[in-house]
Amino acid sequence: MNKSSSKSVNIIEIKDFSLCFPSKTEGMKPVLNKLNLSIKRGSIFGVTGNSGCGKTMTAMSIASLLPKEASIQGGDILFNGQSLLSMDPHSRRLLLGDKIGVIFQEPMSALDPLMRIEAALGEVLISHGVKDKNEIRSKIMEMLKVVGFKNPDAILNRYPHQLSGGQRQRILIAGAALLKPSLLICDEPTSALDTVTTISILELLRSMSISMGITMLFISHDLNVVGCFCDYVAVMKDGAIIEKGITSRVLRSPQTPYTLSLLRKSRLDNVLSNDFFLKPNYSETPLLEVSNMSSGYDGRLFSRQKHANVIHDISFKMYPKEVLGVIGGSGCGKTTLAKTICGLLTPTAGTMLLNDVIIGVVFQDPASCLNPSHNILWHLLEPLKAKKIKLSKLETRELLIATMKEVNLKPSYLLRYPHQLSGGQRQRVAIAMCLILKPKLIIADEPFSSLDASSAANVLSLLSSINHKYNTAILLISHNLHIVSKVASRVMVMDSGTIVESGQLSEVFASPSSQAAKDLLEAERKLNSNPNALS
Amino acid sequence: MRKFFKRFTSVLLIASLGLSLVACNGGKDKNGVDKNGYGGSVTVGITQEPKSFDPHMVVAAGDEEILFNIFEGLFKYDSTGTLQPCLATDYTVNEEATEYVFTIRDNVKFHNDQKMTMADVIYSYKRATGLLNEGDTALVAELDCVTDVFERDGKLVITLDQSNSEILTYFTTAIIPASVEDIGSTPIGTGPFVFDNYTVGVSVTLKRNDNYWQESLPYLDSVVFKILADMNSGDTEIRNGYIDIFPHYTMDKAELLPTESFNILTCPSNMVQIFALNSTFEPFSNPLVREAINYAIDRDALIQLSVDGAGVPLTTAMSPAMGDAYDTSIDGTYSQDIDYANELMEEAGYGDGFDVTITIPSEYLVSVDTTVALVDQLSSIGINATIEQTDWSTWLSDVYAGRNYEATVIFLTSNYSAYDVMSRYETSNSGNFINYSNPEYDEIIAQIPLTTDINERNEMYHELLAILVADNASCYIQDPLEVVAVSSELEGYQVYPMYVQDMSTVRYIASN
Amino acid sequence: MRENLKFILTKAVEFILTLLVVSFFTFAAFSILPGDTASVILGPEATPEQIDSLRQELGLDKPMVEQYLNWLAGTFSGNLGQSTAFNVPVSSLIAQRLPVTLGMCALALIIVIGVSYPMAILSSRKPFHLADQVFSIIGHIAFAIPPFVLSLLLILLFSNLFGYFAVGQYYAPTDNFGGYLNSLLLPSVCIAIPKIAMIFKFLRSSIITEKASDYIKTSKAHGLSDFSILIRHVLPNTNVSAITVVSIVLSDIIGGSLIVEQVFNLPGLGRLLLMGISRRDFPLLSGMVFYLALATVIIYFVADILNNLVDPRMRLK
Amino acid sequence: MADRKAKLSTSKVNVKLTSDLGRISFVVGACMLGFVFLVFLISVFYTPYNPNMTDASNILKAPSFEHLFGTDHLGRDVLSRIMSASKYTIFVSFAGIAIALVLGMLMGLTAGYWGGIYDKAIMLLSNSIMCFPGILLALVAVAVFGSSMLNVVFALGIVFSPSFARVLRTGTIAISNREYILHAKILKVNPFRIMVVHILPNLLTALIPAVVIGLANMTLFESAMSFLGLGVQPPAASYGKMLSDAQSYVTTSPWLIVFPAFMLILYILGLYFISEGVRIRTSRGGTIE
Repeated sequence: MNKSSSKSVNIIEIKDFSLCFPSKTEGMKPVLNKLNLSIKRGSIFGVTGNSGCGKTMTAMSIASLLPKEASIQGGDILFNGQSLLSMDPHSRRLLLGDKIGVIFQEPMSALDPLMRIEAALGEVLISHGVKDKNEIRSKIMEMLKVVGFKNPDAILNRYPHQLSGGQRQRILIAGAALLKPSLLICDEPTSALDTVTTISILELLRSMSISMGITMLFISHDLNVVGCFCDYVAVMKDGAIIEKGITSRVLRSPQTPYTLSLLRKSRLDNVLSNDFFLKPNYSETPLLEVSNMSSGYDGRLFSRQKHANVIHDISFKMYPKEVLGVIGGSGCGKTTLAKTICGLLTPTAGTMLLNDVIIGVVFQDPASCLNPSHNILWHLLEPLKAKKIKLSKLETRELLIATMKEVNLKPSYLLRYPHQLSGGQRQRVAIAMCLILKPKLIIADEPFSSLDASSAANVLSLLSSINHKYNTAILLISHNLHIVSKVASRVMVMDSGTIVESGQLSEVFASPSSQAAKDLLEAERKLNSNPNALS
Repeated sequence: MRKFFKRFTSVLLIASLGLSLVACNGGKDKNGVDKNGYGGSVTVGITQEPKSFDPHMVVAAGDEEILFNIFEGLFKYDSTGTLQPCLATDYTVNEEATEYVFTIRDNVKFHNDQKMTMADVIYSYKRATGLLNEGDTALVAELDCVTDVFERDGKLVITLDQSNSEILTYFTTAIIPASVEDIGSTPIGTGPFVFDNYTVGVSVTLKRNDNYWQESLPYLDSVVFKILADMNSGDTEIRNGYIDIFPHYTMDKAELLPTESFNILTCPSNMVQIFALNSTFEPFSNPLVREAINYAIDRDALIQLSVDGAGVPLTTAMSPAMGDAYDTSIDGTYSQDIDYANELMEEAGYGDGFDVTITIPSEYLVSVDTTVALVDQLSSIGINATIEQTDWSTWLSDVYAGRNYEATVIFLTSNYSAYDVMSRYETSNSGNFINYSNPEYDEIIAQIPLTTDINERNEMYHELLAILVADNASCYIQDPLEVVAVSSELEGYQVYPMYVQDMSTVRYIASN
Repeated sequence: MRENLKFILTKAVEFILTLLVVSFFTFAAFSILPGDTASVILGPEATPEQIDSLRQELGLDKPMVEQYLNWLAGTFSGNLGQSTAFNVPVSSLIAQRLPVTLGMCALALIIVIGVSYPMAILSSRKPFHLADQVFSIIGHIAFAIPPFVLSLLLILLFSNLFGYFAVGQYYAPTDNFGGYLNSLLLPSVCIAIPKIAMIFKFLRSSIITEKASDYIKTSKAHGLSDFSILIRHVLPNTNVSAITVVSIVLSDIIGGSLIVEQVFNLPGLGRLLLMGISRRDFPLLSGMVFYLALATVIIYFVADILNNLVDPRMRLK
Repeated sequence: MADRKAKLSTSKVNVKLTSDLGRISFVVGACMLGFVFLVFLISVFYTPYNPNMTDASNILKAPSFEHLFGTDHLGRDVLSRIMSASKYTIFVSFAGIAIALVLGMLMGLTAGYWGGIYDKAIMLLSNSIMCFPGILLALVAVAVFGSSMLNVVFALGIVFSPSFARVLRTGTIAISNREYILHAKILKVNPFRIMVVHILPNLLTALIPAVVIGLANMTLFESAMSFLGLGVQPPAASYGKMLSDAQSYVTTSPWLIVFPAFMLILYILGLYFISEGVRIRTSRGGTIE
């Protein structure tokens, strides 16, 4: 490595780099196509694009962690002016950890479950020639402090499964930064984390970038995250960069229609209006009255889980036509509340008064909301069978077709199987299954979180039309404050199993009284602002 | 636990001594044999696990063939099936055959170095006849007729409740020392070999009795009866030379052994393979059906299939090996004649045949093979037979003792005595498991023990055989040949027409 | 530490419960049998009085529960009663046979681990390439050949054709250790071959899955060499840990030894069992069946505990 | 550049192998199994000789035009016996698996669905069964209750049921928290309907290879039992019994061992290949894609 090259402005230069993967149908499928990219020393460089656009492969090419069957078709990658492709594999591998650090998306599985944190981190140092035990330990302690652990001694002896997602991600960052690399590649490091944690990790990364002078290559599909974190951004499509520049410039005034469409889809603003959902009448008899309810997984004879109350002392009422939002960080008890209301869990204390209401439920995951062994027709008939509703053939037929139309699906889809449908379509089938019983209340547990923005918008407008047409009340559980703020008339904020705050949407959002609500709103605010907002 | 272990290791040590004997050779040849043919160790393959070493309690033929080398009685069989004086030097019997007087051999020592005394002899026979204590039953059931055992003028006297000329064969009953409490676990006798050890499922080891009264005998230092899983593993073992003598072998396999290393010896075994038809089972109660079956089967084919031709076809309950008691004129009464058999079936009212279950013990492969062939042959006269296999003890209790069966195939063994063979068919006999009953037969058989003249007795046996044939009592198949493979390094092995392995005369052919 | 203790305690409770169920099954199976033990012992010609007195002696006239408890107590004190077929204590019979089966067990285990691990590592280096394909097909065939056919073939090949190995000749280990090993080698190979195929298959797919996992990516990103990743991360994390392999092979070995001992004429537990079956020796059978099941329960229990000590995740489950 | 090209071509082969391996495996297995079934079908209508016909003049005859596969020690035609033995093997394996499946379903689905103490009790039961070496359990059962074909089938069925119970229980636990099952529970669908209609079809991908492997293992067990003399009753033929009979003629009459062993291995191997094919195709290889 010569001095002049190390002083070059760009730490990474990718020149006309092409990469192919063998594929069943097409022979060799290009993944990266004459990619050109350079990253300035000390900057935070974001790469974004839809899945399959090649952003991860770009990162893996730099880190030389490509799958075995990938084949490089041409071009070169320069790191500090030195060609990575012409290096021998061994020294390339040694470059990792030392000069280039990498962190990945899945904090849950990216640490060896059999290793204590000290051993896992120590390994990095040992493999790069540090032998002295005390030195290793002090370096690890130092780094753990840097990544924000107040009590590093306690962490050293833990196993990964004893840590939370955010903590693990910090450990991974610590591991990647231990040898003070000059480049840190972050591949979707926050997409598995909730908003509050995401913001804290982003803040950590930024402070490390500044204090240690680390250049970062940040891969993310989330334009909000990229927008609030990166100095520069490149938008990729089909293995090539179609637009790049300073983040604020690219996201505010995109030059290509593709970037524009990405931006549009990332926001639901265009489909949301203020009278989107009905206003409830609070003088009517409530549909659902919950008072002092506790629930959780109890130790009954026929239950697997151990006795533990997850939610405590919950009281609220739901009125007809109302859209009630429930927000809170992960693990706050939102899902347990939903399960209790729809009868999957029995309250251990308190009462729940359901005034003879048929409940429909829409769950989060479109991948598992439908039974893969049966077709859509079966799915729609099953609620009728379960409720012992006997209809003539003709009636059934008409009902089915009407319901399918209601959710904007062609009747011919009845004979399809779940795997033949897209995520949004499946979610609509799930809604159709609720709809066929004409419920008065629909519980929607994170119905959008696995959908892309446009599908989410479609589902949202569908819910809205149901709300209008049948006066159905909706209990909307979501961590997406943005959506909740647009649709709900009232919100409840949950934290560690209890409702810490509830009230009219405008009141809660304008002046949150609880710490949980404040944190949520603060994180949301930072995420939707420009890069300068972070720390 | 520790105790087991100790015992276990000691067994291993003894076994290792036995093996190391083979290895060391001071002035002896590779088999450890000196120039007069003395010394060496021989391994005999057996397929039955010994059940008891108490010579009076023993019932299994397989046990007796080992004990023959350890224990001796007043008389002992030789290889021609003739009784020879053994621990008695001679005997006299009174006119009515109710009192037997024996002169006991001098200078006989038990294996524990004690001299055999008259007291021991009397103890042994009292024990066997159940006279030791009030209320005992005879351990040897046939000696139940003994009323007293005592000494008179230095001679042994045995008295019977009624005359019995056929009792002599039971005076082979072993003489054991009166001082030994549990003869079953410490088998001490006077025979040519001394019991050394027994490892369950592995082997029984005997060693030379240096004080044997026949001074030149035995030749071998030790004999190992190696317990084999079955015929097949025996086959493998003998091929690999791990066993030297393999009795109860089968001809088809014996013929395949290399002739330069093994001699094949044969002899009629005095066993009777019977296709037993239970007379209380409905179609078999009809003599015509039984006759039809006798004509339907092809004995030569059965012999060929089951023992590879190494057998003598039987028409009746007795083997021709029995000598004068057998009537050669009944040979070949039945030869296969399907048409005639079918006619008989028609006549008996079973023209359409019937179903029958043949219950056989699964351990005896020859029986199984015979039965399989039999089933095939019976189908030609419309009898639809199915085979039901049971284990030996179930067979004994259900079929033999319980007589709850339709038909079975089994080898009947007996003492080398015509009376023993024929008394089975007496109506009240406990061994009459085919439920045969003929008053005329009962009358004659009751007369036999009372008849002292041997020729007269033989005449009566001929009559009995004729009755059995006339009644078609059951269906008899064969007397299989006893086939023994003996290493060609050995000489002096004698095949007995009964279940006996006489190792006293076996020796290595001196190679120097 | 408390987690550890709690885990061991729950496992111990499970262990004892399993043991009770197993012992109950064993006892029940041999108590509801057709055929009365006393009359089996005494043979066909026994009088009813004799049978009654023997029944009393054996405790067969007592209530079932009492009989069961007595039997259970007997199994733990090593007193399994008298074998009806051989007239010696069952425990001494088992003790005599143990070295054969244990020796075979140990040898087979060494062979299985010694062969399957290198094969799987080699195979998983390049999945679906030539070596892998060849190994997989050989594995399938090895798995499909019934053990007795395999035994017959090996006897035919090595013993009869080449004259190696002593078939049917067994030496005690204290007497001739070389001979002991020699006599057990071929049977052990017969037992080991299907197990090698099995372990190979599991191990291979497990290594391939582990290699694709995220923490391996992390380790690569940390700059570890492929070899140290294999040793430090992949192998310890495979589903089929060495402990599991050992426990599966050990518990399966008795099934294999049954047949192999019969074919090779080895005086081991398997043949003792078959003798017990053919002679309807119920004290022997119930004792052996229970001890073999007990051995399996213990093996799994120990494997569970060891796995737990090795794998911290298990403690939370 | 040259070595990159080389890498490219091997990669192509690699993927082709993965995608085709399942199909090849399945087809090969199906052919093997199909052959055994064909033999079975023919044997129902036709065998060259009566398989139980003994012939004293034709003992241990080597294969000839008269007896294509030779004759055994009782002069019976080996070809005819092999044909009729297929019947027994196929019947025992399929009937045994049916029993094991029914028992396994009863235990596994309910245990996985209800959980709790009930699950623990069922798992205790099935673990206890698994603690007995399988073949030992079957042997003892048959020894105790008599060695009729039905007893063999029931014994094997019970021995194999825990393995299915395990597969189904694990699958049920994994699936019963899926949202479509929660849906069904919310709708208060009858639990047994949920188990059979909602859950079971989704476990077929795991169950089918297990069933096919189970068939193969059951055949191994059955043949081992026959080999040890505790299976089929004479004179009926089964591969294990034929091999057991042939044991002593290994060196002199190899045809007695070769043909039944070939058929037996063909049947088992066919089943293994099919299960492997099913597994690869359902799990999509697991490595490349």
